[in-house]
Amino acid sequence: MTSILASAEELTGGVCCGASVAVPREASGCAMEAVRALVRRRVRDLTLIAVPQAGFQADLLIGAGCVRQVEAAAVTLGEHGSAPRFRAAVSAGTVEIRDSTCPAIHAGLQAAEKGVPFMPMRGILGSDLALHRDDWHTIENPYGENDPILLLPAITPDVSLFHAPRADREGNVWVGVNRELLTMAHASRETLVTVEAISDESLTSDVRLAAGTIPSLYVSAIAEAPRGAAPVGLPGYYDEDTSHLRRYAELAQTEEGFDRYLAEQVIAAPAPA
Amino acid sequence: MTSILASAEELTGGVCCGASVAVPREASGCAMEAVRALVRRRVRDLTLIAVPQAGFQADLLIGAGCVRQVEAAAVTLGEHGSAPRFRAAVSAGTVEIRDSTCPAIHAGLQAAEKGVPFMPMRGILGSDLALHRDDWHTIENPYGENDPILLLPAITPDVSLFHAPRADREGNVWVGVNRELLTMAHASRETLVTVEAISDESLTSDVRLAAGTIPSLYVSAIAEAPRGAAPVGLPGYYDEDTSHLRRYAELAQTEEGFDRYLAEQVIAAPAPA
Amino acid sequence: MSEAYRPEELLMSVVAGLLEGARHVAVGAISPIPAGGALLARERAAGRMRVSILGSERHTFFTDGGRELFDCAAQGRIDAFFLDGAQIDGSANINLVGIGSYPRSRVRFAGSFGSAYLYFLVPRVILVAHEHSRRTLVDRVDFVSAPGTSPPGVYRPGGPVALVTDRCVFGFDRAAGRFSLSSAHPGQSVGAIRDKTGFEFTLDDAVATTAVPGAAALALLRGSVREALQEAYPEFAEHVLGQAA
Amino acid sequence: MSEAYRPEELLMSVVAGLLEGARHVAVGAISPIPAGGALLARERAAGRMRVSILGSERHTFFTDGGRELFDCAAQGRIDAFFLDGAQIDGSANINLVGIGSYPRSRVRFAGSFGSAYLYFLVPRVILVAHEHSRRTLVDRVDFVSAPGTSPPGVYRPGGPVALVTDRCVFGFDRAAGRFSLSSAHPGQSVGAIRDKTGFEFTLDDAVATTAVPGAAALALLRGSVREALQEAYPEFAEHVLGQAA
Repeated sequence: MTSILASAEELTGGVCCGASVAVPREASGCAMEAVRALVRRRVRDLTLIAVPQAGFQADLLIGAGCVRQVEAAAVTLGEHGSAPRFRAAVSAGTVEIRDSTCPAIHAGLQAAEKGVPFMPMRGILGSDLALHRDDWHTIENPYGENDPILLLPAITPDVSLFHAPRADREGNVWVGVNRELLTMAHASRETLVTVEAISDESLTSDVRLAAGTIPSLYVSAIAEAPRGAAPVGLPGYYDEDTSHLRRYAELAQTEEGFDRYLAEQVIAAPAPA
Repeated sequence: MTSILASAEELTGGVCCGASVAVPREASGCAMEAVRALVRRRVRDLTLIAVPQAGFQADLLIGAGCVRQVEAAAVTLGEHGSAPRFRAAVSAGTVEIRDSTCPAIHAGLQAAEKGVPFMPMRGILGSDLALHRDDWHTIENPYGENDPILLLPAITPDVSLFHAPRADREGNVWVGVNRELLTMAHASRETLVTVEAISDESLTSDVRLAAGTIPSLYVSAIAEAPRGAAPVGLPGYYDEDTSHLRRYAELAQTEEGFDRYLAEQVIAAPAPA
Repeated sequence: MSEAYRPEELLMSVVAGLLEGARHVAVGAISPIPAGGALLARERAAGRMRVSILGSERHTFFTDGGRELFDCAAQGRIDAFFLDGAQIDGSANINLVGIGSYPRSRVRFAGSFGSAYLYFLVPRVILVAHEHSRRTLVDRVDFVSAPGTSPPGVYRPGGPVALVTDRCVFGFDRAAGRFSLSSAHPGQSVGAIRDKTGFEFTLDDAVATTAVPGAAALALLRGSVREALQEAYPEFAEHVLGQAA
Repeated sequence: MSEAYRPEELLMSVVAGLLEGARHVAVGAISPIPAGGALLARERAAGRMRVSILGSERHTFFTDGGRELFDCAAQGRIDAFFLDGAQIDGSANINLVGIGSYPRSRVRFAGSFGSAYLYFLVPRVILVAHEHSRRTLVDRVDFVSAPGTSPPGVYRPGGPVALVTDRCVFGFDRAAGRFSLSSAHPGQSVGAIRDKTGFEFTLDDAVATTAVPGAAALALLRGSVREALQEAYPEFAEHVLGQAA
């Protein structure tokens, strides 16, 4: 049954060095408070799986030395420019990048969700992505003639980690139309979720809410973290803190600037009780 | 853009003899009024795709001679017993049955939804289902060793036909947790939907409703048909008409009884204006 | 002396016993006895067991459409499930399709439903036969909806563990690919069971008498289990559990 | 005499022209000019064109998570899409990954996003290059995020139809696998364009001057298009379309 924990700190306490951790794109709900907890705990050697792209949370984890490998269709701060710690780490070779493309990451998670070893996918053939991914295989489509098609392996994260607007006391989590979060939960061994609020109202008893709900069966643990996505926004609930993110984008241009940001905004921040 | 039509009769007017038509299980919303319209129009040679099983609507269409082939994991009247016209037609060889299993039909639709020619699937190997389906192929899993796995072809229905609680004036259709209806709409060339009511309130502007909505892009046409699932029920809205279905189950034991049912309940019923 | 019980209550009690330790039990549509057995097991599990009853709005939490049950099983999140068969043979093959040659079956049944999949993927599949006779329990099924065992190399984390009938309980030995008689219900002899069974089976070292439901089990069945069954199986809850045997 | 227009308005007008007849146009994130062009085309299509702007709540209707855009394209329900590239070469290969040898790129970009997929599946892909220079338009990209053409046998209903830059419009000949200059923006000569382009291209029989937006187009851009862009691109709507050129 879903554990209800007291803080993002506790929630992520079991995420081990070397784990593969899937995180969603920023518009779907980033568990930034939990990501800061991972940084404070000095977790190392994570494989970060961006679903299908990542921004601030990836750059922060990479800059703080928590990440060994990234699988992503893109890593970028979006309107605030490129992701400086990601770019530096890839160029320096301190982080291994496994370049993918958005639908391939979605399909890999769907393969894990369905318990099949691979999914076929159109496109991609002849790109340098395919050239460099030795885990992608091309076969002849048995339903066609002279019709090569790519197979992608299932992506089964050890942990999925994200932030959602609300949960109920049974551990059901409402995600609305952000259904890649549901797919992540289905596909992952463990799913850890911070939420704006845990409510007494059951999410499964109202059919309108149920349609956008991840059942507690797939949710290992939840913790309340009001404004837990900040400084990234939670669409429909609060906007991003633009000046914070702009300042990060500037500071993180250098390792020293990044360290200053980390000391001020992450390490110094008191862990919630 | 989605057409808003005046009746189930008009809605199904373009369904041609020989079309493949996907219909959902009874708990998800059966477009019975539209099915009766097909019977009255004497549509012939349909390939009926049950998602993944079918009941009263399949038996009615088969008994009325509308169906050439059925692909289904099961055809049954459920609590009211076996589907008598289906059983008789299969034994007589007047309808071709392509026996499947529930997840195979879901996966075939997902393949069509994703625009891939096939989906891999665990299980099934060594069953007589696999023996008799020459469109199912076994390959060696390229990600394993001595690990045979079944491939199933995409299922792309010409038409998906179902009944839902509500739609809005743009043609968005609310289906709640019955998401196989969404997959059917994604996978099909055309999607025809009867609804209890078409409402002025937009289904896409409320995030709670949006999570259970099929966007109009996937909906070819809708028509209002209050109690359009009757005598089957629409869970959460109205119950099945048990005495009606029991009487059908009795009458349909013989061809004569079925014809009597048809004359009384389908042909004689005035088409809505 | 034990209380009076109905035959259905005995079967539910047997089913509950077979589910011990399971974290998530799924029950298919139109299966009141497995549903009742699962709910009884849940009562005993003190919050450590989920039960999903398909066709029930209150006891199913799925939010991803008809495929979710099957995806959920493939993820290893369903520990136990139930299957029946119009025919079941001594190798635990089940037939839900038809009698006679395929496809123009002499007697046609509904179809295989999800059996060809779930039988491979759910670790603890419990077979249920409501009519223990040579018509149902046959030497060789006419159509294999789902095979009882698979050759090495075939991915198969799941399969049959037991067959519960109105006369007895068989265990299934996956390595040997055959049933053995575990217990005979009160009043059933091994000879009578053999006489009514169309397939060969072995005997457990000591064939027990099936344990009958005690007072505590009966109280639960007629109390909280009955209440929980009301929504999906109103008639069954009323007529079978609604009055003392 | 034509009205004064901003360069962005010219590009949006060009984009709108390339979208004629499309039923559904999708626009990626952080693409104000394609978004504006698509919204202009929609204004002219009198209800026969849908525009999905990713990252906008009001202009995206998707309800099946991040995969829906890609599934939708594979279903043939998206007629036109836009891609750019840190590098684009004369074979219409695009590079969104990095400069230098892979994987330790000397200059690393964000990544390929959905390009390696959508470039194959969307019939009308319009390439947009905001900086027309030999740095961007190169002879051969350092990394192929998505190839411009594919050999026979590769399933590819989609691909590039045009490349719009701040200097000109190229058409793309899929059979020949190369660009040809369709029109030069006002003030740009063929010679200057050749000088700034790192790849070989052919000339259309008559290289036209790019049609400038007329009064009607400018009124739409500064009126309803600007309003529709407010949500996803508030700054762009304000500063580019919010005041006369």
